[in-house]
Order: sequence, then C-alpha cells, then structure tokens
Amino acid sequence: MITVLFFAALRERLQTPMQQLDSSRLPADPTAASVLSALQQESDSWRQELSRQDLLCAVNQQLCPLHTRVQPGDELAFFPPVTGG
Amino acid sequence: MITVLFFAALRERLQTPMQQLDSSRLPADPTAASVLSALQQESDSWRQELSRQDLLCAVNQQLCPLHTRVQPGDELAFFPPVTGG
Amino acid sequence: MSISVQVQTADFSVADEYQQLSRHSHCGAVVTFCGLVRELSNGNLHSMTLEHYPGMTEQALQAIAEQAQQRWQLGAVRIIHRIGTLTPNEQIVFVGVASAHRAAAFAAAQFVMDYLKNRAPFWKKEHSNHGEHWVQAKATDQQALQRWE
Amino acid sequence: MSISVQVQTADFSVADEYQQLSRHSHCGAVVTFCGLVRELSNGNLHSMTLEHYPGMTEQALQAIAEQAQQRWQLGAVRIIHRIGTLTPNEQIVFVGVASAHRAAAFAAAQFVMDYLKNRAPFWKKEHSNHGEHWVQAKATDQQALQRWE
Repeated sequence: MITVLFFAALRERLQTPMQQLDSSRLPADPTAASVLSALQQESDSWRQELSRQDLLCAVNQQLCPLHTRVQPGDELAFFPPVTGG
Repeated sequence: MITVLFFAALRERLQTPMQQLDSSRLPADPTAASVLSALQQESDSWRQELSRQDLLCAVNQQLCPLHTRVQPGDELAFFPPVTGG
Repeated sequence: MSISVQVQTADFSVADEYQQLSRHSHCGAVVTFCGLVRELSNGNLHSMTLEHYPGMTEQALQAIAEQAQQRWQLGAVRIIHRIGTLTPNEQIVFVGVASAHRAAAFAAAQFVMDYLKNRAPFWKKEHSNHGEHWVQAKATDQQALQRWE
Repeated sequence: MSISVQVQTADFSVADEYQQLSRHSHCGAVVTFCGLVRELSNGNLHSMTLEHYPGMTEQALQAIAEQAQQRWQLGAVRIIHRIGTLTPNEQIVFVGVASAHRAAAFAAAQFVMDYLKNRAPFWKKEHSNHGEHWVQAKATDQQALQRWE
C-alpha cells in the first residue's frame, strides 16, 4: 500500500486529503510518475487535476522529481507550487 | 578664513581637532588640495601626516574630491578612512 | 552553530528572537527578516489561511537552514513560520541569522527566505470581499533561486 | 515613505524599532540589521570608543537613506548609530527597512550598511590589553560598494 497526500487547491479539487493505492495497481519498479498515472485513472476530474504541469511531488516528505522510485509503505504527496513566507 | 577640522587618528597625530587658515595663504581659486598644501607647510610632522594617500576630505560636511573649489567661510575636514557600522 | 526551526499557530516575538540571536558573543552581525500579511491593494483582505504539510515542513526548514550553514559561517539560524488564520498586518514568518560578518548574515537570511518560498510546503488562501482564493506562486520567487546556483 | 536617522550615545531597542517599522500596513517585509561590538579573537577587548563628525554624520546617513529610497520602493528606512564608549556585545548600529517586497527590503538594508561603512564619518578605537588602537578600514568594505555601481 502506498499513501498519497494532497494539499491546498489540489486537496480541495480532488475533495480528499488522502488516497491509499494498492501496489498491485502499479507496474514493476514503480516511480512517483507511476503513482500519478494510476491516480489519473480514478475519474475524469482526477485526470484533469493530476495532469497539471506545475504539480510538485514529495516522496517520504522530501521534494522529488517524478522519476523517483517508490515502494510499498512510502508516503507520497502531490501539491501545487508552494506559497508560504 | 577657512576652518579645517581633523578627526580620529589624524586629529591625535596633529594634536589638534581644528586649524584656522587665513585665505591670504591660499592661491587664487583655491581648492581643497590648496588647503591641504598650505597645512603641509606647518611642520615636518604635519607634512608627513597630511601626505597620507588614504585621507578623505569633506567640504561643508560633504565628502569631496581634492579638486573641489573652496572659499572663505567654508568648513573643510580631513580624516582617515571611516570605520563605523 | 545553532539551528532552530518552528512551525506554530501562535504569534512570535521579534524582540525575543533578536535577544536570543544577539547573545552569540562572536557574532557582530544580526539580520532579521519578518514577513507580514499585507493589505490587498483594494483593501478588502479579511484574513488569510496558511495550510502546510505537517512533518515535511519542519524537515524542509531544517534542511534549508543546514544548507545556509554549509555555505556561510554562521553563529545561529532561526526560522519560525506560522500556520492557521492570520489577519492583515499579522506576522507570518521570521528568519534571523547571527554571524561574525554582515555579508554572511545578509546572504544567509536571503537564501533562507528564497528557498523557503520555493521549497517549504506552505500554501496561502486569501479571504476577501471577493470570496476566497489560493495565492498563486510568483515567477519572481522562482527566479530568486538562480543567484544561489 | 518615512526616513529617520539618529546618532546617539544611548542604547536603542531593536524591539521598539521593529514595532515602528512593522506598522506600515502596505509593507509585507521588514528587514533589520544590527551590528554589535564583537569580542576580539584573543578575548582582550575592554571597550571601543566611537568618534564621529557631528553635523556631517547625520547628513551622510540621511543622504544614504535617500539614495536607497530612490533605488527601491520602500515604506520606511531607519538608521541609528551610537557614539561614545561601548563594551563587548553592546549594540552599535541599527538599520531597518520596511517594504512591500522582501527583495527590496534586503537590498536596501545592505545598501545602507555598505554605504554607511564607507561614507559615514565614524571612527572606532579599540581598547584592549595591548593598549588602544584605531580600527583600520577593511578592503572588503570598499569592495562591497562595487555591486551597487
């Protein structure tokens, strides 16, 4: 199982802060991009929201490029560009 | 009469904070450099101290290059590089 | 070298933070930055809500402070970022740096703010007469990173 | 835009200065710099005496603040410089800038310090176990001006 968190505008548009993804839905040697692809299958609106070019990705609470390898038990997060400070 | 002030290490080495200079001792169309020259005549030690290349000059409380024109009533000052802050 | 980062809903005291930073006896320079909620140009901002990614936020701030420490000789780095609901003129973020020299203190404080703006998982939502909307990231904030590369 | 400069023997309160600066409601960024008397590396500094050129000092600081105001959009610039005798860890100089944007606030505060170091008529004399001596101007302070030219 991989846990995926959503924040801010993305959380609001997907109408959930979190999604669990069974590893069986992922290809062999999955990456953050594989997770994103799997989530895009959920619905048309998820496909649209999760296709935004500016989304950032964190794997285990570290900002990561989409080609980062993931494994069961990892915590992933997708979110819009940050606007703190 | 032109008033000349000295500060910091220069004031200590010249052993005075101030010198009045009669305009008659200056050439026509005098500059800050003419004042400095006149002061250098005062003594060997004044010549030495007032020949330091790093001295700064202020005319009427503004930092100025030595070629700045001066006139009777002006307040000049010579001092070492500043070290505040 | 001391690093301290904090994410909190409570306000902070710049006075207290400055006191702590200025106690480092070999540090002749203390630079502080404080970011405040600005009024919108139309004056209609009621409040702002700051969301964050608990856990990741603290790590991200700690990592930024450590990077600053690796680049400059610093005595102390302090970062505080608030979350929750804030009203105009309230304090949002504090960055304080103590160093032996002012150039390092200024550079490190700016570096921390520039990275915080681009890498720390905070998001602002503005509530105004026109409803609520998520603040958009600014290209200038991203460009600000270039000078550190 | 408010400019305020002060030369004084008394200490100042960074807390109070920050309070004033943070009241500018369209300024989302406040940067402060404070310079303190550093211990010498041998730990022998007893005190430091700051001499200045009364009259010119205030004008020089005012002129530097005005130049900063011309270069960046600022809400407030505050400069305080102490004179007289100071002991290790005492505050010497304060520069505070409030602006709508952090880049302007950081740049202006650094600009003011860089020019103050090279153009404001203050001189420091250190008193230590080895007697007293005038602090020498540093080449790095002069080089710091280049980036503003």
